[in-house]
Amino acid sequence: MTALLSVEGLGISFGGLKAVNDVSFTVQPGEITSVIGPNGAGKTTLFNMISGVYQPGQGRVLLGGEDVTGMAPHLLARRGMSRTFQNLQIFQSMTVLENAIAGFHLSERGPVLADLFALPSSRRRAAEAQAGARDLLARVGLERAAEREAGNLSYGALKRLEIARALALSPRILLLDEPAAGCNAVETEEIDHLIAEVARSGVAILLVEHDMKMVMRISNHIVVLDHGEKIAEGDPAAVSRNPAVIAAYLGTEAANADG
Amino acid sequence: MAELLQFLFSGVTVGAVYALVALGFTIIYNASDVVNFAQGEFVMLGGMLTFVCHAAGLPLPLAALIAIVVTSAIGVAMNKLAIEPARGAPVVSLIIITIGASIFIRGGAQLLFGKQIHSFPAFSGDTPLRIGGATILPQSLWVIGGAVVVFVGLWLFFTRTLTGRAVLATSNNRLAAQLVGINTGFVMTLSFALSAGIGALAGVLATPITLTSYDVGLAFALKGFAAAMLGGMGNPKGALAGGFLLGLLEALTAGYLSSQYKDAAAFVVILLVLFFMPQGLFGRKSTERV
Amino acid sequence: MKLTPKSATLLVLLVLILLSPVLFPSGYYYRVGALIFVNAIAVTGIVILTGYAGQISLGHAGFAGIGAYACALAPVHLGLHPSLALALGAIISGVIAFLVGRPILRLKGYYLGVATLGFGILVSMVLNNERQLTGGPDGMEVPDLGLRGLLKDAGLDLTNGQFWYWFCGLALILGAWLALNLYNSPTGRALRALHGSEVAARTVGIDVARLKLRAFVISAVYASVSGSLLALQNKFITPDVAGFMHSIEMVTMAVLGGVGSILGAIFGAAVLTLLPQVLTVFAEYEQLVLGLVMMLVMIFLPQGLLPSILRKIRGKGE
Amino acid sequence: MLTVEGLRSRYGRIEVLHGIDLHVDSGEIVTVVGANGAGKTTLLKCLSGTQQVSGGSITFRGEGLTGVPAHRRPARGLTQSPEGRQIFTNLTVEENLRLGAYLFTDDRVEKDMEDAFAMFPILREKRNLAAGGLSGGQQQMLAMARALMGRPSCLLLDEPSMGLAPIIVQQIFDVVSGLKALGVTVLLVEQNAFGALKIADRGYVMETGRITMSGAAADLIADPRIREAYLGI
Amino acid sequence: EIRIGASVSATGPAAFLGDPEAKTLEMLVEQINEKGGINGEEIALTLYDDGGDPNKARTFATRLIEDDEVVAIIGGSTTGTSMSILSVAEDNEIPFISLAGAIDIIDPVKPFTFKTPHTDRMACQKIFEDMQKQGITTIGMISGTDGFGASMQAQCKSVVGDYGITVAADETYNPTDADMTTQLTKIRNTEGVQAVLNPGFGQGPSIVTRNYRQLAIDLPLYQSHGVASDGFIELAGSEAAEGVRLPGTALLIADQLPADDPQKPVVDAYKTAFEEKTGTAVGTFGGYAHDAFLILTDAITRAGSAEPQAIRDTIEATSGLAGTTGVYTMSPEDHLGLDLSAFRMLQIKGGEWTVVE
Ligand SMILES: Nc1ncnc2c1ncn2[C@@H]1O[C@H](COP(=O)(O)OP(=O)(O)OP(=O)(O)O)[C@@H](O)[C@H]1O
Ligand SMILES: Nc1ncnc2c1ncn2[C@@H]1O[C@H](COP(=O)(O)OP(=O)(O)OP(=O)(O)O)[C@@H](O)[C@H]1O
Ligand SMILES: [Mg+2]
Ligand SMILES: [Mg+2]
Repeated sequence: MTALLSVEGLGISFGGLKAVNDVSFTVQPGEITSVIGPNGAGKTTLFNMISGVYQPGQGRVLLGGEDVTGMAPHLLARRGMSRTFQNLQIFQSMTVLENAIAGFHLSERGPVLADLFALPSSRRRAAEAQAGARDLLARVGLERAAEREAGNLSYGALKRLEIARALALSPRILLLDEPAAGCNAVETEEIDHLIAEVARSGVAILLVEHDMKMVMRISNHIVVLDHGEKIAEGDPAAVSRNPAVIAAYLGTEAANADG
Repeated sequence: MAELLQFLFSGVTVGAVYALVALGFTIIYNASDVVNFAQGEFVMLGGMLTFVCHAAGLPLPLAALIAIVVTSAIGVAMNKLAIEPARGAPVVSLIIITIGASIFIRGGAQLLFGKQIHSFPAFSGDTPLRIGGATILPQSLWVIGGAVVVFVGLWLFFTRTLTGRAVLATSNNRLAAQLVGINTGFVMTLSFALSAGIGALAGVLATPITLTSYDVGLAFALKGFAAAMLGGMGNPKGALAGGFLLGLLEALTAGYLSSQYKDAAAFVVILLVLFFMPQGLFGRKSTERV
Repeated sequence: MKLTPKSATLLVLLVLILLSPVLFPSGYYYRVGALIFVNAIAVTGIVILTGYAGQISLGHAGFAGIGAYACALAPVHLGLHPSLALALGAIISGVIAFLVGRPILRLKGYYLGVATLGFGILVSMVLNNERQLTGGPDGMEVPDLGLRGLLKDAGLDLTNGQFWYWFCGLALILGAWLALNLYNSPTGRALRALHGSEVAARTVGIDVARLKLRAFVISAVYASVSGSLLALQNKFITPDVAGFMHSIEMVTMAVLGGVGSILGAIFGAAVLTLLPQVLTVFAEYEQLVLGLVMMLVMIFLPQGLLPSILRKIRGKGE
Repeated sequence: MLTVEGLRSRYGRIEVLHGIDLHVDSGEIVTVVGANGAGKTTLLKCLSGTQQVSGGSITFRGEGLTGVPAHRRPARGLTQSPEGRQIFTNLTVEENLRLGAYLFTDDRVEKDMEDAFAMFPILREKRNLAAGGLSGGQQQMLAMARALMGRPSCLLLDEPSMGLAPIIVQQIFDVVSGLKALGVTVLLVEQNAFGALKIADRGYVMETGRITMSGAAADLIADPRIREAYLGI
Repeated sequence: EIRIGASVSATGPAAFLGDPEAKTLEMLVEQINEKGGINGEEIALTLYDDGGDPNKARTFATRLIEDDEVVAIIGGSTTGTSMSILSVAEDNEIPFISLAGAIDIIDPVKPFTFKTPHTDRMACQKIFEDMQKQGITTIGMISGTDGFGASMQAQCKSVVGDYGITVAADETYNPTDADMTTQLTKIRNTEGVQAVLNPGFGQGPSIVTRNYRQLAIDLPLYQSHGVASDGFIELAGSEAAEGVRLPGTALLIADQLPADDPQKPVVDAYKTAFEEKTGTAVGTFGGYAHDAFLILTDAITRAGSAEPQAIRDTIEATSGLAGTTGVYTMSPEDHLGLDLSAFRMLQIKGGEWTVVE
């Protein structure tokens, strides 16, 4: 099986601090790969490099065999990459529905002139996107909030809205940065199911999450970072037994509780 | 050589005026992210009130002091009556309020003081100082000195005092500022008082050179704004550097290229600088992460 | 049938434009109406740029200047018909906006403000200084559009004021229709999205730089057409049209009326065009009152006149 | 110490708190659990004064808080670590902490800062860097530390464990328990309901703007309804 | 009642012109109505402030004609506003007397448009005549970029050749500039410059004059009629202004006019009344409005009718009418009616205006 995403020796520094250093791994389609590690380990930074928000200092990112290192996010989106954010990035003054429709940008966009003159083609594209967006909102349980201004939603609802928006791209690979933060155990499980379902449809998923129960439950593969470096990699069982991981990240108690 | 020197003198004189105006912008901006377009009117009020008091027979220093105090009070009033009631409004709305305030103040000044151009005597006489074949007026030195003193004061305020930091905190995150016990209302009042005072001081120092009338505010505001942006809005270092740079650019362009297009040259340089440094020379990049 | 916001807006606009003349006591009101429409066209462009895409411009009068002087210069120097000159002005403005916009739209907030300000000042400086071509600060004459004559031949005899009222009214409806179409279209949504969060907009595939540029170009064309209509109507033009005050006026109209909505912005244009006419009674106090009105509106109706008023009405209704 | 009676609050015309009654006694740790959008954050915002109250009353140490502006409440000992961290992103870590102690000018500020650094060593490493550059979890630690710098007698915590690594989550809960020993009262809103209830004395369950259940933390953990709805066990 | 309209720039960048103009018109209307009006009818003046904006001026012109139904319009403080009013007035066949300097306003002659100020070109000619007498052949110019300065700059450059004078240095400044030493240094360092001419109004010329002394340039300095008022001497400081020459009108030297000067009575009357009413010194610009009003009322009186067409015809027949600016004699070919003799070359000595010659 060829990797959909492969990260090779990726690294970046901020004013002398090596936030990510020589990290390599691969992500397979239809699998859930989790990146875990202590706070400040470089997980979000890694995401930012892969998704083109930051220019990597070293290394390469290959998407479906193509070198996409440092490529602009919107070009990556066209190649099937989509993501959510740890620090929510919501289109605050748009409605929840519009936020979701915005996720369909790539499929709904067309010539500006068609949009200006409201040609049938433009209206058709918009209508399709809207139908798709409503389906997605239903999937994340936000259909009742569709017409509300997104800025007025509670934190947990916004998290789910971001997921819906990211799914709207029909990505080949989906990067989720702490999707369950701010959700309670039950809500987290719902998100679990959603992610697993998406993965089953063949999408590759790269997940950052601190909820170890969730990570252990759904990951096919786990990459562990600490101080910007990869310290371990493997399946959930192996990683959770790894003493280095326990020391750096899990803590003995958590490891025991979940073990 | 003497020619170049003369151009430079001209540049720093004008530059110091710009710098003073630009410095006036920093405090309110740092407290609220609002560029106060009425800043130029504070400069006008400083000069105009000094003239009025002086013409009424008060000694110049007293007249200047009154002008600064009254202008600060007007600044505070502006905050209390126009900015504070609009708390929570989007920044563009606040900007329009400051533009409205500037039109209002200008209209009031026109009614009260008339449309004549005025001036008052220079502080240390009009005998130019000769240096290397070029001349500079003693009043220019007052303006330059004023700009430097205000700069040092502001710099210490923002880096060394807790109040200064509270000002920065207020603009960075008003909600959080309240949560740590900062009286953000007071911070705003203080900022307007200081900004208006600095503006008035600029007017007091510059008027013997630039002359004043009810409608000089807009020009000051525009140039000061451009200078502040060139240096990086909010940073006193930027305001000082931006002001002097703009003044020098204008003088040198007028001297060696074309006096007709000296403002154009200044703006072309601003555009170039911003192209390479989108935050201005000393502006700090905001560090929001995603 | 349920009215969409778009058709409701157009309907209100159409009714207002058609019915207002019934109340006009004299020909002068046609002139004021036409001015409102001309300003409203420019302001509609600002809504697209600022209201939709969240980008500030303090130099859009520069484009109005280009449009205006195209109508003054092209007929004389290129022998173009004034209506073609209007189109040429729009094209030139669009192209210049494209060239200028590329480097400066990377800037944000006030930095974009100062860059656009610089652009506007450059344009007005050229118009002021290139006396041989533009007549300098004294301005220059603009040839007649000639359409009124044609209509007269066709049996429709309108006064100058009436002609421009209907002509600019028509142009405004067209402009508003386009802008309203844009709002809920894929492009419009993308513009509003990048207003909300540029990073997120990028990651959903929006080419932020390109979209901002499009909004800038479109709004420049609006400003240019507005300038052209003003020049053709006045038959005389000075560099004031490209001045800083005119740029500020456009933004103020938009924000005062409600930068988020086309109807609101048009309303703002109407209010700020009418206000000086009403205030002539207070001659001496005009500035004072104008400043006061601006402040009061923004303090009590921070979302702009129309949106805030509508919100209040709806609030009471429930 | 803190008593809330019939508290109502609205955003525009939509009411989201429909009469909340709760109380926190001195030295207690009380937790509020509830689903997304239940109104937990709104409740805390009302307590800290950053959200308008439309009905009911809040009494803190025997005095009504109605009309007391947000910035006066820390001086009375009521401090909040808000949702979304709300740190000063443009200021350095150290400046953030100093502003946490804005009301104090004595020597204890330095000592408190040392304590904060001891608690979260990463903050010491980053003390001169802009707080906006911190990772999400580091920012969360900063928010917590900043709240502690305000020497609260009653601390309002809105999801303090969000985005933190398991080790640190444990540590945060330890810190909160430790506060109890220092006599600090804590009102804790948590999605990690299990962790919160384990250290809490009492708990409230909130559903769409109403308190639907309350009781001793141990009882709540044992309650099957809670287990199913919030603990996922 | 006879309705007269006016649109002047009482505020804005041209307030210098418009403010005294507005005050003058209001004063004169009051005076004339106290005396029972013209032909037994009172005059009703509708005065608008166009703020120097040609677009507003056009709107006000439309309003005056269509809504206020005036029989004549005075105004247009600047060339731009005058040109805007002009086309409305011509379209509606309403007499219009402009207060602006540019020659384009009346050249070519338009049936309903007149103006009172001498043209910029005449001011230039007057100045160059004086320079010629001094034997000056090379000059430097420093002009304001406002409408007034730019227009005069252009006119001066177009006629300078007629006097065998060359402009060796041609600099400009913006109306709001604070320091002109750079431009002046360049002019001073230009080979052969024997005198400096500064067309402009507002604070610019005062600053130029001050900077001139600061740099100790000892060439003759010529200002324009744009600063012909006592305020200039005060602002520039009498020390710095010493020796400055400019073309001015009889108004500035009212007390020095010989008793037999035809302008003396009208100048004295206006000066006294204006200074008493407003408490500020008279200046050339208020005088323009005075003369426009004079020409208009004179024409209405002679016509015995307030019909626009009749007013136009009688204005065109104005002859030997002494105003503050000069003695007007209009004709179908000349809608200004002044010649160079209306200007007097003045020089500042000891803080006072004196007549050269
Ligand atoms: N823009 C930046 N400027 C300065 N430092 C940065 C920047 N971005 C990341 N860092 C630093 O890089 C390190 C890694 O941060 P990152 O956000 O990737 O951590 P993380 O693994 O996502 O942590 P968390 O689990 O807390 O979200 C941190 O120490 C952080 O301070
Ligand atoms: N600014 C706002 N304007 C309008 N409605 C709001 C606003 N903030 C929150 N709400 C609404 O109020 C309700 C309560 O929200 P709140 O943030 O208090 O919930 P929460 O319990 O903290 O949820 P979470 O666990 O997701 O943080 C929600 O329905 C939310 O949509
Ligand atoms: Mg992270
Ligand atoms: Mg919450």
